[in-house]
Amino acid sequence: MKWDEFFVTGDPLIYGAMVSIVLVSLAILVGLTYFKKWGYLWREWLTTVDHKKIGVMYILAALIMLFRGGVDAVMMRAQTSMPDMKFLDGQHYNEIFTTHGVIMILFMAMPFIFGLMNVIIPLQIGARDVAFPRLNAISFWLFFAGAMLFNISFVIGGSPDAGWSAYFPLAGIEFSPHVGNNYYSLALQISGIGTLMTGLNFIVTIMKMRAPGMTLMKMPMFTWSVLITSVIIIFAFPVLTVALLLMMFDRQFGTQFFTMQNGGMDMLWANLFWVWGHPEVYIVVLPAFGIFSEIISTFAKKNLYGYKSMVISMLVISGLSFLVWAHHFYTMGQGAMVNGFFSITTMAIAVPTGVKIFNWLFTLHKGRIEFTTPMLYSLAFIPIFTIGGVTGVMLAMASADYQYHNTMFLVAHFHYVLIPGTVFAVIAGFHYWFPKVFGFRLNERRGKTAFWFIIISFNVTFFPLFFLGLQGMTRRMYTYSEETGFGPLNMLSMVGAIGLTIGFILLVYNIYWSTRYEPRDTTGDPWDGRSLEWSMPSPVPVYNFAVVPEITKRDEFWFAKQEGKSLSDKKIEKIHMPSNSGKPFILGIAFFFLGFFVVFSWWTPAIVAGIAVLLTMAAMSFDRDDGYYIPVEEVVQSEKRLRGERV
Amino acid sequence: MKIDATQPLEYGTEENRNKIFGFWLFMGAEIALFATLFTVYFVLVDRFASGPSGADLFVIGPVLAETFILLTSSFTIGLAVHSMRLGLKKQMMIFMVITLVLGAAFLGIEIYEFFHYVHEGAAITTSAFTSSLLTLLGTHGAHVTFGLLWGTAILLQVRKYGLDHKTANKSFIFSLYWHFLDVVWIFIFSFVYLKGLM
Amino acid sequence: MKKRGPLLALFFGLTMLLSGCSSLTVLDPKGPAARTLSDTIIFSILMMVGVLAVVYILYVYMLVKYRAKKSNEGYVPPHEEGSTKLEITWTVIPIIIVLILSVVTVRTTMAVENVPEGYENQEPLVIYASSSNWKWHFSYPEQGIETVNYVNLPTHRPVEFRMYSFGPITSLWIPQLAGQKYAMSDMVTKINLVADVPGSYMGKNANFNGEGFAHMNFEALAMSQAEFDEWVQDVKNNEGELTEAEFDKLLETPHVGRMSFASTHLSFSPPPEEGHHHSGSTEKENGNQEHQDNKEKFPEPSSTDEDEAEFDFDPNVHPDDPTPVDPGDESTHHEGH
Amino acid sequence: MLKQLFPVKHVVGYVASLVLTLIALVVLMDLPAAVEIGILAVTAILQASLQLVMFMHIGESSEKKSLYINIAFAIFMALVTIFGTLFIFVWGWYA
Repeated sequence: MKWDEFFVTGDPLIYGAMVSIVLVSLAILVGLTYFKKWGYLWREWLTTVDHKKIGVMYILAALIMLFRGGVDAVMMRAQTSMPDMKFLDGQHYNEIFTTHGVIMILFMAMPFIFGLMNVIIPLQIGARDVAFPRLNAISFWLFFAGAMLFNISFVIGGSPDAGWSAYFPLAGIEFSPHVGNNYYSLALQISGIGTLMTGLNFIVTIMKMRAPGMTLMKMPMFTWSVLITSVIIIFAFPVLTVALLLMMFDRQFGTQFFTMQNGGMDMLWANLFWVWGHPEVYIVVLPAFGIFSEIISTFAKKNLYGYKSMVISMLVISGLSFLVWAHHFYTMGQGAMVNGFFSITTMAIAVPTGVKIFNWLFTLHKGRIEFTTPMLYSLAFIPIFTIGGVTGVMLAMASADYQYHNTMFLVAHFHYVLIPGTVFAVIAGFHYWFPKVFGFRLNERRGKTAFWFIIISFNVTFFPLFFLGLQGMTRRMYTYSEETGFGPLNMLSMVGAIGLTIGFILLVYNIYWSTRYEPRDTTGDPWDGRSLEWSMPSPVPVYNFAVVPEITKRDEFWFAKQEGKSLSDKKIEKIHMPSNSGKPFILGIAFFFLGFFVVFSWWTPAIVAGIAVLLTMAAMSFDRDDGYYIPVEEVVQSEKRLRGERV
Repeated sequence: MKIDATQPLEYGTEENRNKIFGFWLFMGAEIALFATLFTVYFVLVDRFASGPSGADLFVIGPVLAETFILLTSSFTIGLAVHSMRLGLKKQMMIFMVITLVLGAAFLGIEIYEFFHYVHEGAAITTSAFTSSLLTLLGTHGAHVTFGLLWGTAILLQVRKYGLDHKTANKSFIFSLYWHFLDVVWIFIFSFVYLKGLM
Repeated sequence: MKKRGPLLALFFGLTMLLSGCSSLTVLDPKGPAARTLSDTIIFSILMMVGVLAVVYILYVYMLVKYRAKKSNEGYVPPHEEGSTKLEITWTVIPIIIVLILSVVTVRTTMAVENVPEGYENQEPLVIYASSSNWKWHFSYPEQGIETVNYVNLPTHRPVEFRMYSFGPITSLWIPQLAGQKYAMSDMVTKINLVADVPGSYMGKNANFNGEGFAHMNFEALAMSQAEFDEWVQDVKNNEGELTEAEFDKLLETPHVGRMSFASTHLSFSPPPEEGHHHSGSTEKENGNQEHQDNKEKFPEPSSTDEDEAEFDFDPNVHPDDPTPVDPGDESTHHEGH
Repeated sequence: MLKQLFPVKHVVGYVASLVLTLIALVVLMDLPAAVEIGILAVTAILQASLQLVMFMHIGESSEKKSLYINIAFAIFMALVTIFGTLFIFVWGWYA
């Protein structure tokens, strides 16, 4: 392979990106050396097994990916803002809508949710950490390795360009001969393994590490949603693993799964992809439901309405999510019976979802609603998500889908589901739990400004797409002529996209501003919360709970506050903690190189990297580190210091 | 690290119980993984293009041998865990070694079989059918291979540290894994080979 | 919440647009199949606007009435577990809505899959629509002509498109006449439609298939039977025959303008087996090499032997298979070996 | 010692698994396809449950309820994927 094939050349935008990547990396390296932070970085972050720090790293990575995916999105909107626009060429446009989709779903939405899960779940259930802290670090570093592998594709070798669903035969070696789709199969594979491990870890954590007395039906709703999500993860992700494996075989070893000859079957890829892909939608949406439940009930000052039916509806959704995948290809030509069946199962999901919407509305009923920033996002979610939901029902009707399929109507629908359903949720959760992690709130006034920008711009960006779809504009078109009449609405959408960009910049600016100027929170409970995480000082000490509280009912902390009793007045004992370990990080690096070499089919280095992976795993197996104990005096000391005048 | 003496060693600590529980969940994921491979196989089984079909390819002899070897190894790993619970380190190690040797024998026959298939004109690139067949078998074989490496690592640890709550826990989890591979093989035996020969 | 106003306005605006807005192509049907779909869509929108209205009214009510304000300071919201009665209500009503929509879906899906009502007795005009890279080939076996990137249809006659692809999956879509369907390399899919208003309609590939995707449009021109016959005659008289070499070259070219030929490519490059995913399929790349072997089985279609031209496209029937494969009968192949 | 090392339960399980394997071999004779598939399904499921219960001791854990649910969900998922896909591509097809 020649060097000019190795690096992507010929596009000024990409040269700009390359220069900025090099500059930023240099700045980071120089900065770390200058401020002598290498040791700190290694000890406190790269080797950490603390769920809170891992959560923070997930969220940080997700924010960076949000901007990467966001830049893709703005470029797409810019290219289609006017007829016959010459900003990007077809190939470049194809690459960015592919990476936009993959990054936003797999490297933004999921890690953001995993970040919040990591930080909050052990705190909500009264646990010292997750069940397997080191596995948790492995999960993170595998996700990170996958994300980095995927992201270097646009400067080294070229990005995938066959859509985030990578339909064969287009994504096959014949029609996509360059390495882009190898990046797709390997980056997703590596981060997918990490995701699977996260799912396992959280099921065990939630099933086995709850505080005494906290039965399943006394768990906070976010914990419930994460439990159910994790169940979906462990049964859905293996399907992706297999699909990606077959994809890699087809592209790199000449197998005939999805090829056009020798019996290969292109739609089988689509089938496998969506067997995973539809549950995946619920993997990113269900935790969001959990987050909204927490926030709405906190700021309505009421317990969650219909707790039981909320849980049941999530269980029903998790089961149904495995029964609907064929609605992604109604137009394949299968029988009306197949389409009818999948239409009905798909529409059936609207029922439990509707139950949840009404339960949220009735949580507000007779409440005393405070419009804080996290609450604003949660309240904005209800009407906007309902539009996404009802258009989802419309799309679920197989016959009508013949007219919506692959059009901007579909694009509008899933943005109306995923942005309020996931993005608003993670932003709301981010604002809501930020003080728990960092000890101060994000500024409310600036947060609300960003909120209004985001909410209004979101609708301006995506509502026109419903009409564009009905006008016959298909998705993934990099250009269109003036006669089509698609111009004005696309322009409007571009205006919205600019507004969204400003909104997100304001959001990040608010983080910076609040870090510098926002007063510190000394109570540990700035929102007058209901669940256990608010019973601890902020930031939470490394061992979480000095004494694990006893639980007798839902919202135990809320009632304890009202009765004026403390949840932590038992005797403090020494606390067992897991030791930090550099091996997960090393494993991540080994996987990164393994993936990278396989992408380019450089087999000798790939085998070396593969052996490195196995050796790191063996080293972990032989590791007999049992962790360490924090002595009682140290716990007492730090509790006194953290709780300040409260104790 | 609280050790609960009323339980077998491998269940002795909370961490151990979590690990066993977690591994069961992992096997749930593995069921989904193999189910997907079976799906692919069932969909593509008749798409053998100009290559051989299952009926042309399969020979019952080696397959039966593989089946009996794997069933026996599943039996011996069970006995290993049984000895472990009795605290018989040496016997446990012997059973484990037998298991690994049987595993290696299974793998040997499978590799021989693959050569035979390629010889018959059924390489992995021949047709959708051969791709799906060899990927399904290969994934199972890769699991067995990984099991051999893993089992050896555990055996070394048992020899070095004796049977404590850590090594016992690992050995027990390994036994679950090995039984699981046997279960998968039973389905391959029934729905790939026997169905193909029907 | 200030934004619900504009949103509602947009939605009511939408419902008003439905009655007679011509810029929304999908809702401006020119044939019975598209009309069925348009009616289905409008019905579902009305139903969904009803659902939205209920949610929005409740939402506004809750936000206005129960917001924290000076006057209700010190008010402690009650503890409410939920209400079985209410929860059953908002489970049962959605179930009923879903049931209604399910019935509509199944019926309309059946309707648009089949020949439109009232046209069942007419002999359908068969048009093979195949895609290659970024163009569409339309072959008229009955007439023995072929076009590229445009398709002419007679009005008031059922048309049966049979689609397949010489490459990645594409999707044939003429929104004003019928819904879309995929064209794939290893099988033939069908769209049944009728145009009952003469006119020029946008047709396109709706499924992303690579770099030139955005340009993969064609014109569907519906005209009276007389005009159609005249056009066919015109093509036959004035255009050259499509040779195999020329066709192969055409397949290689990424984009071309409109073209017409006085013969079809079906004779030397027949479509993949009709029906679906046949066992032991042996398609070669682009279907070319293998299809050549079948040449003898495919008589050159001509306008005189219509019936033969229509029913003979089943090239990959196994020599040892006594009956042509019924696609619905595929399961036998799974158990029969 | 032998008795101690080879508990009855394990030996019975092993013999049963061998017998089930031999029973499955009857499908090599000429029986109706449906019967053969039935035999394969029954013997395979019996064998799997045998391993699960007799060798893997699924019932001994304090979490057995969760484990049963887990396995049940996995089987549900497996059946849905397999039969759903066959339904889409084979049984439910018309062109």
